[in-house]
Amino acid sequence: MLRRWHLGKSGIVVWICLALFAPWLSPFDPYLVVGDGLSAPSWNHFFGTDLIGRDLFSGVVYGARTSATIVIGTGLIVVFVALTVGLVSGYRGGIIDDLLMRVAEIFQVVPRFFLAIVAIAYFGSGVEKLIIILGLTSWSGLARIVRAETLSIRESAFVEAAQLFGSRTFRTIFREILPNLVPTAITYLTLLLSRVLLLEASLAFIGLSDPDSISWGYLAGSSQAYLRSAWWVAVFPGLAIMMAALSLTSLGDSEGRRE
Amino acid sequence: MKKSLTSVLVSLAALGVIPSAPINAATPISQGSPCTTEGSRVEGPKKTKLVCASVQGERIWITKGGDLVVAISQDPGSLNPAATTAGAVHTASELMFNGLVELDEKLRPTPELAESWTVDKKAKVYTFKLRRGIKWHDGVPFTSADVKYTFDEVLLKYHSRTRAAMLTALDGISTPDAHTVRFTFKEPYGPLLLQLDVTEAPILPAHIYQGSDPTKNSANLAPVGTGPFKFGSYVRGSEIVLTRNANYFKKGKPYLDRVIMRVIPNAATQLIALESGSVDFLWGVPGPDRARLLRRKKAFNTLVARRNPGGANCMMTVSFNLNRPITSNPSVRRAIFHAINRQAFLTDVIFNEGSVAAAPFSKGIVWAWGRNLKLPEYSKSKANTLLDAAGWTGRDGTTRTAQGVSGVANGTKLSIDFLHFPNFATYAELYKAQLTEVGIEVRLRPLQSGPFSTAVFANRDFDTNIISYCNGNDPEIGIRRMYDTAQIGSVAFSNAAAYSNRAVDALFQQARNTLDLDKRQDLYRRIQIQLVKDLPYLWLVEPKATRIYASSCGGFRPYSLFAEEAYCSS
Amino acid sequence: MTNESPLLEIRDLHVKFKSPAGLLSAVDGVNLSLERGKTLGIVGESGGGKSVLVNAILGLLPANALVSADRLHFSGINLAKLSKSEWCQIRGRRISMVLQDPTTALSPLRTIGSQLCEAISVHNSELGSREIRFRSIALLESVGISDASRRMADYPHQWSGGMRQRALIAMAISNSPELLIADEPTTALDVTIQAQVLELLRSIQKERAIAIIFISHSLGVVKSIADEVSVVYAGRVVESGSCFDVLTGPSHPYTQALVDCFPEIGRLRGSLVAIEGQPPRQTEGIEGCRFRDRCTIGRDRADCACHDPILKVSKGGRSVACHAVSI
Amino acid sequence: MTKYVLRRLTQVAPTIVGIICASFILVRLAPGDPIDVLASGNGDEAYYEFMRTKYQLDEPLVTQLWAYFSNVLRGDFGTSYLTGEPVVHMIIPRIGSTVLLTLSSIFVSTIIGVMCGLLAAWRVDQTVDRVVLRLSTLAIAAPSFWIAQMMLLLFALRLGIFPSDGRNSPGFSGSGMARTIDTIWHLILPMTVLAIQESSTIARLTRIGIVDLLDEDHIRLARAKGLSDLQVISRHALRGSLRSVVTVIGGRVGHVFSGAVVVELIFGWPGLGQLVLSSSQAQDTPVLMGVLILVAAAVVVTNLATDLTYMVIDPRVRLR
Repeated sequence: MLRRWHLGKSGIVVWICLALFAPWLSPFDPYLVVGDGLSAPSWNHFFGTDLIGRDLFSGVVYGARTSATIVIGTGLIVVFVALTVGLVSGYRGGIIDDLLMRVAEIFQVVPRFFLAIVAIAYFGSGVEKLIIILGLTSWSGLARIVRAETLSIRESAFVEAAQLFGSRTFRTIFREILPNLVPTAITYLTLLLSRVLLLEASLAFIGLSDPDSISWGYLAGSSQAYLRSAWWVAVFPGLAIMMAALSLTSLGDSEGRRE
Repeated sequence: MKKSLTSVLVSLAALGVIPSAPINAATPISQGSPCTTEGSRVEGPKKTKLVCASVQGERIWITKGGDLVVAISQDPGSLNPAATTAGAVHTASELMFNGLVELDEKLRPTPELAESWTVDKKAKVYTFKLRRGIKWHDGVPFTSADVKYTFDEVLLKYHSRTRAAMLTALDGISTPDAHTVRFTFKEPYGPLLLQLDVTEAPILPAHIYQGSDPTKNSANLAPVGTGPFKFGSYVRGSEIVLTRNANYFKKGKPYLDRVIMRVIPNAATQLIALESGSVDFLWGVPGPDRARLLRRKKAFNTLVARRNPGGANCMMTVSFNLNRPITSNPSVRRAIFHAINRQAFLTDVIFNEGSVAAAPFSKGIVWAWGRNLKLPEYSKSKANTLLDAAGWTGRDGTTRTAQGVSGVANGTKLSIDFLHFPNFATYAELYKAQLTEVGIEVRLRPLQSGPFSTAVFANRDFDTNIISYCNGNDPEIGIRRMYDTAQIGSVAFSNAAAYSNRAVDALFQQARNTLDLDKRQDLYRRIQIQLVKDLPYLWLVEPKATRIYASSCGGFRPYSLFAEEAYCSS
Repeated sequence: MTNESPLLEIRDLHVKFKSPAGLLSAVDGVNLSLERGKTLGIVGESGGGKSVLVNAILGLLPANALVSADRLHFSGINLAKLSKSEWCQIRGRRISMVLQDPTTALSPLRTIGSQLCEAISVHNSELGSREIRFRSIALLESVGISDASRRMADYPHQWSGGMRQRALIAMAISNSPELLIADEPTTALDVTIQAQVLELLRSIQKERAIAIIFISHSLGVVKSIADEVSVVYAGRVVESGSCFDVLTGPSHPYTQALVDCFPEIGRLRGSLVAIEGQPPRQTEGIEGCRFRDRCTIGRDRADCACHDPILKVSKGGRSVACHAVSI
Repeated sequence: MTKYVLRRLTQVAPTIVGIICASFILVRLAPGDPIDVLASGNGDEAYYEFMRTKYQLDEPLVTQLWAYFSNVLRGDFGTSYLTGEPVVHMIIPRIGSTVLLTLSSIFVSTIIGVMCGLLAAWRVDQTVDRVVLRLSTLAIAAPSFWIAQMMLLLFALRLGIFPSDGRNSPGFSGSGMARTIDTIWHLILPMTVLAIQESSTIARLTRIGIVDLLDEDHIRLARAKGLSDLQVISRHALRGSLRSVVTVIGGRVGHVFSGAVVVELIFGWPGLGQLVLSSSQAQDTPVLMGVLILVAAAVVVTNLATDLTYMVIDPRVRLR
């Protein structure tokens, strides 16, 4: 268990380093043509070049940045919306609770990938749109967890006593809930975010991602057609995604299990 | 499974278990070899029956019967080619229909449903004599009423290209008798004969469509036509089976028993299906795989085509928004032209399938394209010089900024956007990469067709974009819309640049009213000379599609009714 | 000590758990012994290793637990050497258990009747279902459930906490075990119900001569039922002896502190005293006495800081582990 | 019990109404003109006017929403912009394929997933458990289009055991048993690809569910009663874990639908996923909304079924 946690943690650290120091770590500008199209991995180009002759290694390094942006952006939206909805719903109860939970259900029952396809079809792709779409379709599960936690704490004797003394209950709940939520939230988020990475790749595979910002998903998904003639364009970015997703899940596994 | 069975039989034959067929040692003939005598003969260990048949004007030995499995990328949804220009619908359904005329490889009209035609001197009245004895697949005779109905009620309402080109020019269609159709125009109309093939004007059966909404008729899913193949079955999203029309008016054709159109959306899967033998014919293969496929074995053949069921002579074209301060400057447009290495687009994006555009008009319109016109060549230094002179300055490797450019505040970055369909992403990436090198920042905006048209044509919210403009078989069909002042507006895929030049407008009108091809050629040349001066568009590359098919099959045509004379041996 | 060997005899029992942070010690050299028909109370704060001790006696420790003992004998059987199938012969038949929370101890998905019948049928495969049912009803009635035959079909959530605990006791005595381990059986119950359940346990012990290990964090409860008592702190027994002696004259400062928490037991001192701090989570690597940080006496003593006190045995069966106490 | 069922049913209705309204608003908020697609690069103003009237795109938004809403309730999802066909006619022939693909993979992945989960939970922290965990983590982290392409290359191209695409062989005309066998032969590859990732998730969730359950008091008590390991698992744990397994499977339906999009694309499986892709490229709004509403409704119904299953399993819910 210790080793798994280290694997997850070190994977994330590598990822973050790549994202932060991309300009120094990559030998070329990933958006510029620096060689022949589809040349195989060599000393000059560790991961070879893509269709139009851009350095794939630099692409993968810079891709860490975009992928991290997508993952963090989605995570922030999910946490923000889920906390707000969950807390309000659990604390206020009644009609507001019913209403919010119905809304959450609507977001929960429409499969995320379907909705992403439809939304991109109408609004176009782009990292910021992708983050919004993924964020808005992923919060409902966490919101339910927050709500359940809020409810149980609200009903516990502790808060009853606090109410008796007129303390600010909402703040109490907030302070009580957050620490309790951390392990569950981490497990939920890491699993979700590893899915987000893969989902972005799937969207790229069906041709719906943003070519203006090189991400792992874009590199892996859009090059699958060349898997057999130029394996490197399909394999290296795919491996990056796998490693990142693995790191996230093993981090979630270990963090979530520590009480 | 077929393969293994064959190999078992072959090995059994080698062991002498099965007596192999006597081989004609003197003249071993194979499928595809030329023949002169009528008749048939039995060949090979499998006792295949070869017949002597006419394929594209030559007589060769072929196998009659059998199935051809064709991979198509999209489920057509409808099989009525007259009510839409959608490529998927035309790909799947054209084999069941005919046009009044057929266009050969050099775009010469040849008889099809019409056996002959006359044009009056002013090019205002066209009279077609229809071939006699043609029957619809359901046995009802084909008459001039079918032609009139199809044009009046379907083509001129729903077929957007035919409608755009003909509706305003046409005075009316009359049917003097059951086998004569007459088109009368308000003014001289040159290009009609190029608009009557099965892609632009397939003829529907009036007796089935009359009185119904042609977009909702149930025959759209089980069509009745006159074409070489009859409708067999259609399983949604899966396959369309066409069967041989034994009563086809071209006697003896087609040679195949069935054509099976199989929906396989993923290009990689199409390839695997071809290689594993479950599919015989692909409409196109991504470049690197095509090379690998052809290098590795002789099991496959190719056929290069300029014309697709969706449209002909397409050219990848970058539009400049002439209403925007940056791109309205001709020097900047010329600089971009110089900065773009179009050869790289040919090799890296379309893998040499096609050619670099050499004139504003497609080379496919053989008589009209402007030979020996000089488009700005690839030269980064010329691009830099022009940009510097235009007031866009900056150090190497950085984005240029404005210094005294009219309409732009000093210090503004030279940053333009580029709108494109998601499937043109590789074009976009290369465009961005090449312009970055001369200090122009490019922001890519991938959009599906709907939002794309709205942004480009309705809102004019773009600096540059890329469109595959299909030039068609005549400049009047697919080119005029790009340059005509009257075509500026919200109609999609018209004059994207918002180019307006009265002289050019007048020349286009004059060319349309001229029947003499030499005169028209001269008018179009004058237009193109002006366009190369103004550079409202960047004419990039002219892609061609390479069909790939199993070498057990053959006889495919690079234009309409591609499988009319096709054959397959197993 | 009598000549006859005790029903349960434990000497120097250690239980450690494997974890990512290394071995964690939960029980650290515990000695216990219990005569037939007697009641032993084990007292201590939660987290002190009481439940681990119980699970060790029943062989219910998880796979990552390491058990070692000089002696771990029940009725002459070496528990440390039992195979899985031999354990099944002991558990539920000769040693049985009552758990703390009757809500979670019963499966919510099955009727009380079926869970009770199961406890009987497991060890009496020769009995027919009618006979088992008959016995079950009789058992329920014997623990004070009225209308038992009808209520057999109820699900646990339809019963009150006290009734559920009675059902669990019925289950525990269904095979007339020699030893019943009651792991805080009254903690989760209301005070009035607590008294009823204690009364029930007392009467059962009287009627059936079952030895009981009664675990509690409350001296008040133990006092009313136990003959002997062992006080457990951080995996160790710090004081043991007859119930009356220990509670009236606690020697170890920890026992003293526990007694002080319950004014009706201790001499009234005017105010309730809480024990500050918490028992150490990790006992490995602690120098000196484990109670030192919380001890009012030993905080400044040098021997308490350096040496772990050993359990000193005195006359009258009392023993205590403290540097400050001389016996 | 009846009250519970009624309550759940009344919760379903507003959700579905909400989905219909939300998808309508989403689609209408978007820029873009559907007629552009129909014109496909050609067509004049009059053509646009004509098509706009034909599809009632010139009515006010509220009128359109109301009309759409009442039509949907009558089972009419409008007609496709692209083909002019009723949307229902386009969806119905594809539902079967998608249901076949998703249900079969849920079925297979449930069996495999629950078995692996049980095995891992039973031998928790031992070799079997670690192997199951590692493999499932890998399967979950790998992009599904990778797995699909590898399977295609291996089984369809190299070994030639399974067909590469479609639901039936090209031009297959058999019926009855022959057709069923042909379909199953085509189903195996895409179903397996979907099932690999699903069973991994189910195995992990089942494992966690049971591991948590084995810590619970009533399982401890069951063992204290003298039940053997096997008896504990079969009489107590399995039944107790049923609830979490049902939850897991209920929650997976949406994911399976999503996963099916890529799988259908790669294997040319004629289902709803392909329809969604082609319609989204063409912005065929009525079709997209139809599929979206239908799939969402399917998930709602599954959730309802999950809750009703709890009711059967759990007396606490049943006897409320």
